[in-house]
Amino acid sequence: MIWPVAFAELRPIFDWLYDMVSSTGLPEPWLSVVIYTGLGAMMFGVLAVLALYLVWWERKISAHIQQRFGPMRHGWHGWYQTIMDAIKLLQKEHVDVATRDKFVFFWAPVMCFVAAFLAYVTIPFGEGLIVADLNIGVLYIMAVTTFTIISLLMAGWGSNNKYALLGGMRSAAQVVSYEVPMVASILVVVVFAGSLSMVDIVRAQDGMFYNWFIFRLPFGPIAFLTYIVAATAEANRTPFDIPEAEQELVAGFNIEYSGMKFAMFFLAEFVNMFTVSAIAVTLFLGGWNGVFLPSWFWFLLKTFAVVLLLMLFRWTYPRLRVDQLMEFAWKFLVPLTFANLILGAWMKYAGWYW
Amino acid sequence: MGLIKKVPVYAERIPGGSLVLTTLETVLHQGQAKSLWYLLFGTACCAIELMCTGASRYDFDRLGMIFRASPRQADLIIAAGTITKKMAPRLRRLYDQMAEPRYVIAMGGCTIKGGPFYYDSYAVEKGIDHIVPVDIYIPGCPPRPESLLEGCIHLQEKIKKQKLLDWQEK
Amino acid sequence: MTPDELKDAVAGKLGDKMSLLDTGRMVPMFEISAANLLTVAESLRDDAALKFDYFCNLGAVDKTERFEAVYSVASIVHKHRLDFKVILDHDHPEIDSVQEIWPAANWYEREMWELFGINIRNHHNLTRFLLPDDWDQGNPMRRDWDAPDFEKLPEL
Amino acid sequence: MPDLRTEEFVVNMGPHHPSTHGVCRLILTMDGEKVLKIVPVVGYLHRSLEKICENRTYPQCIPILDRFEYVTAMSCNYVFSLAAERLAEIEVPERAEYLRVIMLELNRIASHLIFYGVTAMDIGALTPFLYGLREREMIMDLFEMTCGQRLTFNYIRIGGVAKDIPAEFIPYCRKTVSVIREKLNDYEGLLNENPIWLVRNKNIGVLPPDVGIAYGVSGPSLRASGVDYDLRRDDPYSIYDRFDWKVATRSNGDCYDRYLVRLDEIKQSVRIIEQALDGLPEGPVKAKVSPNFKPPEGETYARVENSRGELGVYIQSDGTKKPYRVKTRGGSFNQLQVLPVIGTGGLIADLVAIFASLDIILPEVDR
Repeated sequence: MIWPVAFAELRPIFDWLYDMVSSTGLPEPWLSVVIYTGLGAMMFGVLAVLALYLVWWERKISAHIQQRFGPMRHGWHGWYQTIMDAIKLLQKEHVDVATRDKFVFFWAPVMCFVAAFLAYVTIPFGEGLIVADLNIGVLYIMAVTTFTIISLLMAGWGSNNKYALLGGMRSAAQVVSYEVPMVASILVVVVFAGSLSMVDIVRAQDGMFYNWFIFRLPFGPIAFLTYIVAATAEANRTPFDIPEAEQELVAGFNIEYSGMKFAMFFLAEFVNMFTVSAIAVTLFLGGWNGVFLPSWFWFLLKTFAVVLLLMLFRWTYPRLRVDQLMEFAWKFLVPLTFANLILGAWMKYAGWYW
Repeated sequence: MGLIKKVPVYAERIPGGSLVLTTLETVLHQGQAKSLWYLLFGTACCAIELMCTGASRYDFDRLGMIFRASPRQADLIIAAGTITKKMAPRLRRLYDQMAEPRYVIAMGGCTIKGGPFYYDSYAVEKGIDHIVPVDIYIPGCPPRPESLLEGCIHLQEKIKKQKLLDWQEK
Repeated sequence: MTPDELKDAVAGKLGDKMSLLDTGRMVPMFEISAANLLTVAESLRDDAALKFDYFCNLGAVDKTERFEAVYSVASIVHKHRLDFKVILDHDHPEIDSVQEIWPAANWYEREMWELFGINIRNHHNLTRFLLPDDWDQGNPMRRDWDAPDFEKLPEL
Repeated sequence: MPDLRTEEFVVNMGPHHPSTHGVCRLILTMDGEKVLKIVPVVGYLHRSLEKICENRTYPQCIPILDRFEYVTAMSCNYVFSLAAERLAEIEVPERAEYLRVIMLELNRIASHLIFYGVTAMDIGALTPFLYGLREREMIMDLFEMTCGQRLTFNYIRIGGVAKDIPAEFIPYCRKTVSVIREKLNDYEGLLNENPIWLVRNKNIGVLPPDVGIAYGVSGPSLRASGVDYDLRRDDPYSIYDRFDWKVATRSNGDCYDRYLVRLDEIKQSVRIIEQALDGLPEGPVKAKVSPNFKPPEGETYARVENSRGELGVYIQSDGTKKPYRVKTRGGSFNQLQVLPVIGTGGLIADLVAIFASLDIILPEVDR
């Protein structure tokens, strides 16, 4: 069997899994199916728990910013609070609105959930810890994360609720606009790394921290900041959380969703937040590169630092208005990122960098 | 109502099912009790105390309670403040929009029996318990945040004592 | 202007249409007949020395044999205030709308119409205001109003 | 795309909506995000306070009127007592006047702190809400130690106040005031220069002074438009003329100025409280008023400056122990009237900002 997956540190586990499954005498194509299903389930489990803990973390951080304690009663500092939330949401009734569009209403959260997890195929969690090192990794991530918009639009349309519709429309407009500066700021990195593969991009930043692209690119900090701003908008977080602006649209696109369907949107939001942070780390902050400690530890450390940054944004800034949001994207971010891209490309051509 | 209604039906049929049921009962009701998301619903004075309870000094979040603006995602209505005859159909509608399991706390004298507006008022609904089923009554005009927290803890205890089979009858 | 000066000024300008009531008060109170309301209100607002441009309050009182509509108006510039009342017939209460003169009066008049059943002439928008949409029990602020579930506070 | 055919649609905002501060319902006709028409529907909190007051004795009316404007219930206590005192011509003892001023100003600060938090929350910043309410809790402590209640006080009575303040009040009050003065810098630092806050509030919902006056807008919302009108100075009541303070005004009349005026008012209130604490005389706190208080026949309209504008009570007395008619007037009643005028044509997010900056609460409208 051919492994298109680069396992370095987890190799023993997979070997053991492979031995166990193959000892049942399963024929070859089925063997792969079983193995990949197991892999997917593992990934899913890890990410779901991760998202739950991000929710808990966000609640604690917001509480401490606001001089409160946040969840305290359920376990040490409420550590199993979000698990209880998940159990509750699992048993909630699923309300089907009579006027909904049945197909669209049903599949929107599923699609949102799946789209959020698809990106993890090409994110390198550590040296060799990547599911598939595609040679078009960056392109792939850009493509699958955009699925989220369709699902939000579906949710807004399918609910047959005006607030939901407004929320869906807003999110479509927002994500489409911010996709442009986001890609433009990523392209600078791609130009310098000379590859679309995530692993190659990380390899290009080998060594100490001054080799990270944020410091090495001619206008690295600008590219990083524009990426972070665009990523905040992509993940629908304050100050760009207009699709679910609580004070205007009550709950936005997910207003009609209850129980597990709502939980899917909720978890997908946090998974998306982790995704954009992971991409930021991979592209700008050197990915798994670091000293002494294992590579996955460095990766997670950096990613959580970026997540923390996004959370601090959320709990300090007010929300922008929808037209100001568009103006900011098209009149400020797009020219800036494209100028940055052109400058970067020219410098690469001229060789003015280290 | 999804899982919670179907589980006992199937679990009772298999041998040893009631044992599974008891464990499940504990887990499911712990989940319900420990994550009561309340609807952002306030009409009058009690709403200010509700806000204070959510704020730093009293902090609802300690109990795992956060607010949701959409009734679909909420588990609990804290009816904070006077419910007038004009508002009563809206309260009922919000209650109907919520997904089960759902609970109601009547906060303050007005929601219990009309409070100071019982006599001489032509517009106040005399108690909300003939509009929606109420689980916990919290007296006071308005009740202090501590008593609201106490009421919520009582509601949690009440939820934990429920039986899965109770849901079948509803 | 002090209350006394204000009394003189108003009586001097509009003395034929307004009659002074209740002299011991901090704020002068006048009485106007319903027919004169609009002209008096207009001159109260537009007169440079009076300039009552700010509408404070309008409330009706049911005196069982008649209605009183009590207006309070103030002047932002001269910082004085004036009250006046209009006496209305109890059987067919009707009054002109002053919302063209003071737009703020709009909702006060709607409220008066709904709770007291006083008809407002030339009002743009006399629709249900405070009471439920399906209210069919009359005008609850009238003194003789009663309903089956209306309980009075027992006398101690 | 001029020939693109679009359709208007109607959105029902409220009565249960996070940003309508209670139970206001706005029927919005919208073209996409743009608000074309606003029709406020009120009455969801109409509790017939005026009818209830007709069947209560004068002292019994005060706790009922507490619920009229519960965010600043002290003003409601005060304005009813003021009207009754004017009817019966009662002299209020000196110490009671000072205590009243302290309580009124503390309550004004508490109300403006709620405004600060709620407005920020409506714009989307969730943290200022918690900060505003944190300092408000200290004021609530003060009220609790004087009258035992946090929200509905029944403290200011006809002829004075219910009882004297406890001994620990004055040091704690001084501490509270200095904490608030200090924390105001934090508040301003968090929002005043915040670029998002500026673009969301500057030049949004401009209320021209003539429109404001015509619609009877009062209080900070009117002063933000440059109209220098404050009843504490211009229709004098109590002892405000003894203190050194000034009326806070701004000139643009947009949401940002309405926000700034309220922050300025907190500073002025702090000054008044400090001076009142310094000058607090000894003596009785209540004039002799019989429980069967019967004012002579007559009528009066008393008004005070509340945190939301002019708060007025009209009492007509027929010489018995029950008022014949009580009519209340709150500032929000007029500010909600002006909302369709200044809110139309903006986006729905602007409408939320305008609604928040006018500081409308519904019990004042519905009563």
